[in-house]
Amino acid sequence: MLGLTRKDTILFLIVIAMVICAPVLLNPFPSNSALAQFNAGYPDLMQRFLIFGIFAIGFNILFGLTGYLSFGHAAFLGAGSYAGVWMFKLLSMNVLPAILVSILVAGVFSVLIGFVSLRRSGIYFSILTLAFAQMSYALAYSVLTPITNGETGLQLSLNDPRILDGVAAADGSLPVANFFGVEMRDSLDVALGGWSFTFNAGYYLCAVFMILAFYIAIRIFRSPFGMMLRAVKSNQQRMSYTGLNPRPYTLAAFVISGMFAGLAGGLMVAMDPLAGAERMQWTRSGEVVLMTILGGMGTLIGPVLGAGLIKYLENILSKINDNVLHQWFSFMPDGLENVIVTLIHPFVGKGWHLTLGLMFMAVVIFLPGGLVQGGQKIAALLRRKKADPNTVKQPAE
Amino acid sequence: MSKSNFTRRGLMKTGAATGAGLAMPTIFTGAVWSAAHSGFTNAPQGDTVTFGFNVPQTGAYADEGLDELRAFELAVEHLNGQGDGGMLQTFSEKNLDGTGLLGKRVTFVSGDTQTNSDAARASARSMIEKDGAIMISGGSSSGVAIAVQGLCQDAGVIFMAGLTHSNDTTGKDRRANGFRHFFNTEMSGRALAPILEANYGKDRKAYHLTADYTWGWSQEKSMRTYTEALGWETVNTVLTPVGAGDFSSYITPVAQSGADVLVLNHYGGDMVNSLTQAVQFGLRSLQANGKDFTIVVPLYSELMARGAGANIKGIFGSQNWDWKIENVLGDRYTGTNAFVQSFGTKYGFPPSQAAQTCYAQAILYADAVTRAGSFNPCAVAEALEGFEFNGLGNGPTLYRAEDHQCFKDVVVVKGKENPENEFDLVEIVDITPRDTATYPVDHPDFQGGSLGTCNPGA
Amino acid sequence: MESIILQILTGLDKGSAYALIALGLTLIFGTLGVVNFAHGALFMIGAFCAVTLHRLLQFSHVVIDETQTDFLGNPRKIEVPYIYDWLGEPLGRAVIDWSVPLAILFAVPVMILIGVIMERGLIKHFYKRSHADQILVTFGLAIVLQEIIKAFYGANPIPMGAPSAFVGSFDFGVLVGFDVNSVIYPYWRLVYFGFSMVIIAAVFAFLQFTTFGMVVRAGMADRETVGLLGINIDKRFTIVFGIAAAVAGLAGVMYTPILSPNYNMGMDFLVLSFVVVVVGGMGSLPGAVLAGFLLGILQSFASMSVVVETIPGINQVVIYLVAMIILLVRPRGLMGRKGVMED
Amino acid sequence: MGILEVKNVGKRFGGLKALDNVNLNVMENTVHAIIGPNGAGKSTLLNCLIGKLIPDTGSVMFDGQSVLGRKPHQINQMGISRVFQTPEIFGDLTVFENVMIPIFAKRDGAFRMHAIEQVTNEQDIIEAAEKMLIDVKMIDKRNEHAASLSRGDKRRLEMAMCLSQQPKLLLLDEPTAGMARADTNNTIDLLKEIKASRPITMCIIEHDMHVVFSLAERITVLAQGTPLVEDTPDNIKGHPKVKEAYLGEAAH
Repeated sequence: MLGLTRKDTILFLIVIAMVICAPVLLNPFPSNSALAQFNAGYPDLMQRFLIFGIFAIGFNILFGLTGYLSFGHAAFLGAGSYAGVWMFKLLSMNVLPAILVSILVAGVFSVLIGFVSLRRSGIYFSILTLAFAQMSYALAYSVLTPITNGETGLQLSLNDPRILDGVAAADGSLPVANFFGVEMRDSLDVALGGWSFTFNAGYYLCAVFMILAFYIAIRIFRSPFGMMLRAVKSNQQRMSYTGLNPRPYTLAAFVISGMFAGLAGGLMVAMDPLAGAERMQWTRSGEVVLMTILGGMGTLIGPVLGAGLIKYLENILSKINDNVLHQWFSFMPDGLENVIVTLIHPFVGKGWHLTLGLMFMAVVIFLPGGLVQGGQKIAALLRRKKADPNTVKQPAE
Repeated sequence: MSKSNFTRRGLMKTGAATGAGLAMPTIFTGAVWSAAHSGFTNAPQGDTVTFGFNVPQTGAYADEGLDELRAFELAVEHLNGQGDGGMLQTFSEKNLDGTGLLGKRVTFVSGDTQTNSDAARASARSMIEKDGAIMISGGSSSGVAIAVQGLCQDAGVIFMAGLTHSNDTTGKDRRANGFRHFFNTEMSGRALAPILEANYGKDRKAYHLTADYTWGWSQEKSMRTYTEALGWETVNTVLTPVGAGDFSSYITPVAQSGADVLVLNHYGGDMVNSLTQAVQFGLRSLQANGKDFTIVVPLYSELMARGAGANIKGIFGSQNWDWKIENVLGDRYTGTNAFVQSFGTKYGFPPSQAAQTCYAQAILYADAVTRAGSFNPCAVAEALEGFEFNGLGNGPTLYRAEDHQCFKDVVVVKGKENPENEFDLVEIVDITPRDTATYPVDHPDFQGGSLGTCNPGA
Repeated sequence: MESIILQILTGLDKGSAYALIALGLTLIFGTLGVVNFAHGALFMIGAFCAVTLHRLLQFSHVVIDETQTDFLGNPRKIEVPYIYDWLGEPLGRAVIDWSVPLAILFAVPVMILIGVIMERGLIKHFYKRSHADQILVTFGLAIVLQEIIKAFYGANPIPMGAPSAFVGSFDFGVLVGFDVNSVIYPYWRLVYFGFSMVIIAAVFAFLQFTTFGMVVRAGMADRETVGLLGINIDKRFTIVFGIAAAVAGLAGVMYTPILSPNYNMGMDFLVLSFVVVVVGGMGSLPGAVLAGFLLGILQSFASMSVVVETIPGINQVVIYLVAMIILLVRPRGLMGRKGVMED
Repeated sequence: MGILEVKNVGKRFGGLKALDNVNLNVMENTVHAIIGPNGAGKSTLLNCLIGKLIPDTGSVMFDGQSVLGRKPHQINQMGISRVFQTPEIFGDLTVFENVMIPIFAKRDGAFRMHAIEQVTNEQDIIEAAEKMLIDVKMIDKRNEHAASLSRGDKRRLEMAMCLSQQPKLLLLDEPTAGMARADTNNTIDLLKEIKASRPITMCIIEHDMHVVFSLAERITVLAQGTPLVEDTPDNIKGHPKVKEAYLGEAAH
């Protein structure tokens, strides 16, 4: 189907199904139960899953395939975001032009940075991209404030021109991002028993783009171009002596991944029209590296899983405070309750970074292939239990 | 502290909800945050109402954030009738009787802003979308405050800003759903000028080091305006990168610049480092223009003073509030001691001004709800606009209707020469009365935006 | 003129911190082939060694003074450090006053121990893994270390004073005939500069004149051959890591009076020191030191108001800009060798 | 006219004359070997042929065009394929992909943005790669990762990758350096097989006389940066100058 192999088609269909059903799948606990804390099925987080999924999918096209580790991709996310907000301010609250311009601006920006940075490889390349991103961040935060609104971040205001939509809403409130009239924050709430599910318009817009991005990624992975990118990673010397010029291949991969980042940035502002300078900081770039590796670099689904896991921890873990802990363990005798709460306390709430750090270490140490490898190991374990112990291990795809 | 009642209640509620819900799925559409049947976002269902406390728990302002969170917890306890009631006893309005809000018990959720607009908005959105928070409060930087305020406006909930000192929060970026109790750079400048004049005279040459972002610029501007009005000359203003760490290359030129006052428009870690280093460079022991060289830090914070240690001694600055103010200046500032008592009893140390602002904001919100008789943000906003109150530790205070800024006395402090303990680092020099601190609504530094109209969501 | 001298002085000081961290990073990278993103955290832990010692020395018992009251109106508790009881108050005070230099003695064993534990427990298993894996695992470790420190010491900066003997500034200007106060520089910063020169010299001397150092240098030049010689490289790697950790830690200890330590200071320094290492050339010790001082001085010059007014924002980006130019002109940094870290 | 013409090439490194007035002609469909003792300038000459070094004097013409100053991929696109001392292959890729890549390079040039086409739809490439793998008897290993191959198979694969481009000239850089006798013989057999199966021009740079004499049709002997003689293997064998060069080396 769609020019994909059977295996890829199945993966693609699974991803589509998961994305469509996410509002239900991510809310497994009744909204009044104590475990509702772990529900992730609210629009903001679900949108973030997809947006950062797109960011990581794009990053993986560069890092996973060519092995070039960029610490500067946050700059493209930020550039896309700023471009998006400016489109909202100047042109129209329709998200489509904003997203397209975001992709375009990030693309142009990545051509410039990529052209310079790709003159070097290895850690020299990483440092060059880091330098570019940090410069963008520092300037966006201070000198470029007229364009970026500095620390506060660029946001909409009532006196924006917005030449297509005309003036702000009559009641003096800010206009809302929409897709040909469908507001991004529109949603359908379904309460079913103790459960409640929110189907949000913005989420499904992200879903369309994410599915598209995933499809493009599969096509690239399976294309001759994708094969060339893997060749870049494997042996650049052989590649040159085979008559292939590695530079345009890496630049193309860099720009494609930059445009994915721009798309993610554009979607971020389409969901929530504010673009802050922190989006360009190197720690943001570090985050997407972590997502990619955590999920499994060079795999199709890995980056999406990694992005989901990190965003989940960030949003869910950081909200678990001592009160919540006490609530959970209140069935225990007070002494034991306090001991357990004290034990868990350092890892949640304000300590969620600690959990994150420990998890990276654990994954890198025990699962160099990331979550995907973990999944394969479990699958292999299950298969071995069922079948002949001498089954030949399939090479990992 | 036994929490066992929570789960039992939770179970009962779940049971009830499941029983009712199984009969028929209910479907309604609208904006994410809406509950279409009640006319405004997150109208409280059942017998609880949820506040969202969005404070920095990681990053540079984590300690302030945690102090804010402590104050919020205390406020929630007091609203629910636990503890000693704190400032509820001294508050000029007597609507809050410890039975929760409009018959609903107050609960809260907390999130981490990471002092980062993106993360702060994500955290606030999750509190609104997932936890059904009816209001958002907290924060320890203006960028975050403005970002979250914008979000709350769009979402249709009330935002009660925490520590935010930039003019823009109630100036260019003011919003109908947002309210600020804390003071701002304009008020700092107005408050400090007379006291600087009294202590240092009219003939001074000032050198400004300014953090290179919106707050820094606006702080520098107001300090320049009001010191130049005194007759001070501004020798130079230099922008420093945020988080520079080592400010020595900005400090070294000061000694030979001909200036005799250094104004550090820095906050947080930048303030701690620039001040420490300025003292290290011996600036304070210099003589310039026949006068003792002095340093001024327009915005003070106790937690930062603790970071700067002995270097802060004798240095002037402004504060929104100080825990000693009622003891020093009498019962115009009633409420202070009651708050310090209950905070100190619970946590073992006195509260910071960030804590006081957040406590006051939570109480003010709750009071506005009771006076309005509704959780509808527009009703609450109306109740807060033009609200004149007293007894929350700052003396008589007005929530100005036109820009949602509180006007009250500003405390001018200086670093204490001989602190008795680590919480006693500043001494109150004087207060600048509310009338002096108040600026007109049409002040040019606050233009370029408008409140818009209140948004109830839905 | 005076301002240029001053900026050179501040630049040297900034440069010594970069150089010390970069030196350790290069040592680890050059010998062990490991990219250590937790190196900034080691600097931070060093700084907190000083804080810890300061707190230990101030470990107190409580005397209740009925004549005074605390902020809640209870009798005031006065804390008397045990050290006053042992050494008498004047000497006890002096010891606390000198806690930062004393922390050197405390930090060296602690940092070496931490370094050895890190290498044996974690880094060792990553010699054969990709650089990306090394970066990730050490980055994770940095976060963990940082969060542990935060859990104990909070997020706000903690003030640490230099010994009172070093408070104040030295007036260079007078020496060379400038006006009084035109070129003043704090004593402690001079101490810091001198201290880092001593450490740098010690590291180089150690590598140059000891057999151990020779093997390490040989290992940096050609790891495989040294492995083939049958020398027990593993043990030496551990020691090298310990030394690098100690150097970073000492840089941190002595830096505390200049920069009040907070849990995040390591990350701020990490990125810059990586830029320094790369500009110097991966694997080149003299390159790291040279680049450290060079970038420190450049950063100082870029902060001069004349410069900032001419090119706004240059003070924020100068290091990155220079790093880019150097990398594009000299592909392997100032003194880098071919083939290192290019795959 | 030879396909590869080296004229008056000289190269100095500081005071050292690495190459001095080298003239060389590789004729089409012959196996031409360049031999010489260590330090004779073999590697320098090779580097001049592949564009890595630019000679101080002289010209290197391939198929009527100068190769000087061209990048490796451009030189390959002119029709020169290269086999390395230690096999250079794409270790992370499968054997089949390893063979497909050079065929793509031959068909599509140094760069083509074929990101939307799928590899599985490239029938002509797949067929060519399969045929190539059958030719070198590696078709049963097509799905293995190249890095996991034995050393001999790696050499075979590298050769297949080069041949799949149907190069006008196959350049071999000490293909048996550091090999055990048995491996060397295998390599010789492989090269003989290749030579027998198709018309091909090869230029072998080699230290090992045994390899050279079993393969080459013409031999150039290089000593101290300059060609001593150029002749058929039989004539070279007994040539006094060659003996001198090699014995001289042995005497050192």
